[in-house]
Amino acid sequence: MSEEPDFPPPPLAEQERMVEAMLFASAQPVSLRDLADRMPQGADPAEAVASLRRRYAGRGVELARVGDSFAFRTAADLSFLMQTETVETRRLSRAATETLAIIAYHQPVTRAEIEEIRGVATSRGTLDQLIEQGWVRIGRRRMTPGRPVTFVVTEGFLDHFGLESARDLPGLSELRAAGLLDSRPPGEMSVPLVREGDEDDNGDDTRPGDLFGEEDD
Amino acid sequence: MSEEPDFPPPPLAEQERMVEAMLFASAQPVSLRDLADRMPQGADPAEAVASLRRRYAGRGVELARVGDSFAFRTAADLSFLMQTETVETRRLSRAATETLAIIAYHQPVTRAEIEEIRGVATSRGTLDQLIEQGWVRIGRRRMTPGRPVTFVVTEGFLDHFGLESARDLPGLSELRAAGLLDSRPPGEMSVPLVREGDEDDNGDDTRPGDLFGEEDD
Amino acid sequence: MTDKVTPLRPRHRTPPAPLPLEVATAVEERRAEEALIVDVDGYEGPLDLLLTLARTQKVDLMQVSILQLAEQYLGFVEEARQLRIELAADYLVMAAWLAFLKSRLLLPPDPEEDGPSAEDLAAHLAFQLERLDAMRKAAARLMGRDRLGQSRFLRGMPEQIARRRSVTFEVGLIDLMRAYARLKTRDEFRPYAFDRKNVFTMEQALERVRGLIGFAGEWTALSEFLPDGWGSGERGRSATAATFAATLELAREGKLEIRQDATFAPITLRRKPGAE
Repeated sequence: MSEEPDFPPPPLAEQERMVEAMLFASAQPVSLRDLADRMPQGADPAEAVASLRRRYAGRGVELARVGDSFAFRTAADLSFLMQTETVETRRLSRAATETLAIIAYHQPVTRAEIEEIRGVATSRGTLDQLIEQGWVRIGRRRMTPGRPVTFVVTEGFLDHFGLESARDLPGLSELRAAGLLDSRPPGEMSVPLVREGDEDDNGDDTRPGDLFGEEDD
Repeated sequence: MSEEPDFPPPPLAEQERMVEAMLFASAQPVSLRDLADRMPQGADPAEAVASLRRRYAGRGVELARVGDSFAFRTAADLSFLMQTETVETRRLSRAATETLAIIAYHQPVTRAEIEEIRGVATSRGTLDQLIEQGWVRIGRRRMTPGRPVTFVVTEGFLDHFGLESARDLPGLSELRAAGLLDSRPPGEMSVPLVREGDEDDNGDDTRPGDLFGEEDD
Repeated sequence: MTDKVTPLRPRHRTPPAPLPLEVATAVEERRAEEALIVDVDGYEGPLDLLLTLARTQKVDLMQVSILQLAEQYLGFVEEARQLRIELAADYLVMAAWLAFLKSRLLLPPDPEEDGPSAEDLAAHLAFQLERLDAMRKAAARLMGRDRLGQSRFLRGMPEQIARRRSVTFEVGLIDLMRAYARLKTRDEFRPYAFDRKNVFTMEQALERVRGLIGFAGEWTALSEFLPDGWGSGERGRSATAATFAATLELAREGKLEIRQDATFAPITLRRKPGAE
């Protein structure tokens, strides 16, 4: 003998809203049983799901059955909008991050100037990578001997970093004041920056991995 | 001279399906421009979005406007069903929530203005935390002496707090009417503010361009 | 302190936890210095304390008596002093400012005085308190909204939307600014490296000048005493400094005399007449 629920179950339209929200937010397909567990007593997820499926029939998104569970899926005929090419996300190497920062702060800047600030030679690959990424482009040539090429940041750079202009980047004392600049860079505490007798050492920048921008940790 | 499209754009109902599929597929808000980029020539995503919003009004999933972008989000009244999806967010300190509110209501706002309103120096990590959280970004520099950096809130902020735009901040018009958002000239009128150890924070050498070479000669 | 107002009492803050032994001494020293400044427990600075005091007046913030508020604040600070609580500097600066404001509010206005009147200053303080209070309330309202991830949820199974690029790099503005800051401050942390090759020491200079001074019966320019190859650039600076220091030492010993006719004129020296 089952006990009568204290409250009547919500109307079907409301149950449908509940199922819709749960299926939308879930990271996996959800079974009728899981739906029932989360819904108020007396609710009928099977009927709510059936009604929701009819509602989404022919829409841009469809309610698909996956084994015993249900999930929203893009309508098959619209898959061209998704182009499921795999997008790989990688951390930008330290060498590239530093080079990009220097270009942003000092643009237009020549390669020699970048190297002077970083204290190490910049490998071709680092600049190429930034150009390929669409964050850096070649600017005007500098009117100095050798007429070296300069580098500047692009609209795409501003877009990615949420800046309105590169001139809005905070300066050193502002970084320090805002607490964005640790008094000691993290992770460098244990690394002796200069060992005896090699004044030209530039901390751990000189590790080969950095030069080629491959230090992805 | 714009070229005539080879094909007429798909009917509005079909455009609505496309927009529905794309917005459903993305966890992040999608701008009208990004929608248009992926739709056939001549399509009008704005109209399709408007029609879609009406369709989803009152459903378990709603189409929210976030700045210039749109995203599907579950209806807030159904949150009781979502225990499994709840994201444990890092608790913000009182200083951080206050700073966030000041930036949202007074934006674009400089650090000095934030400090004037709070009556204390902004501690390390407060702005940094808000930027890392994706709620605050750097805006244009203020065209006043020292050209200080300003802070503004982001689309991520609007999305998180369920706001269509910064104009929809609760109580904004009342606060403005009460004169509480006026920027009164600080300075001689203000109560004193003690800053910790940044007397050397002088605006002039904070311009990015000035940093170059400054330490090398 | 007025009777109708509930007095707020200053309290000691719990002392900071002891530091582990392995923490660098520099950090320990700095912490120890900071620990001497005891903050007032629970208040985010003087303006916050003032706001709390103002609330005890149980009137709308617009009607708060700034004179009474100044008295409350000064009473609080006085009590802290009696309890031997050392207040942070900004609390004391505020106390001084409020004492000044109080005296100006009580005295008849000085027609000679420029700048904002005492009433203007009081009104501005009231405005600041009201504005801080409004921002507090706005923050609370903001945090109470239907927040993403708490009341509203995004798609649990987002479908990857392809970009043209197949690799996207994960790097934020913070990373960029930190990288730049790291580069620009690297030199601040570099231990001082002593350059022996280009340094002429004072010992070397002393030896050299001692040897040569016997021949300097007439006034001779300091530069004549520099060793060959040390006349210019970094080495020139080092040799000049060392040689000058050496001549000072020898002058002190009574071996030579130094003369400079005018500011920036060449420094000349000669053997002290009578010295061997």
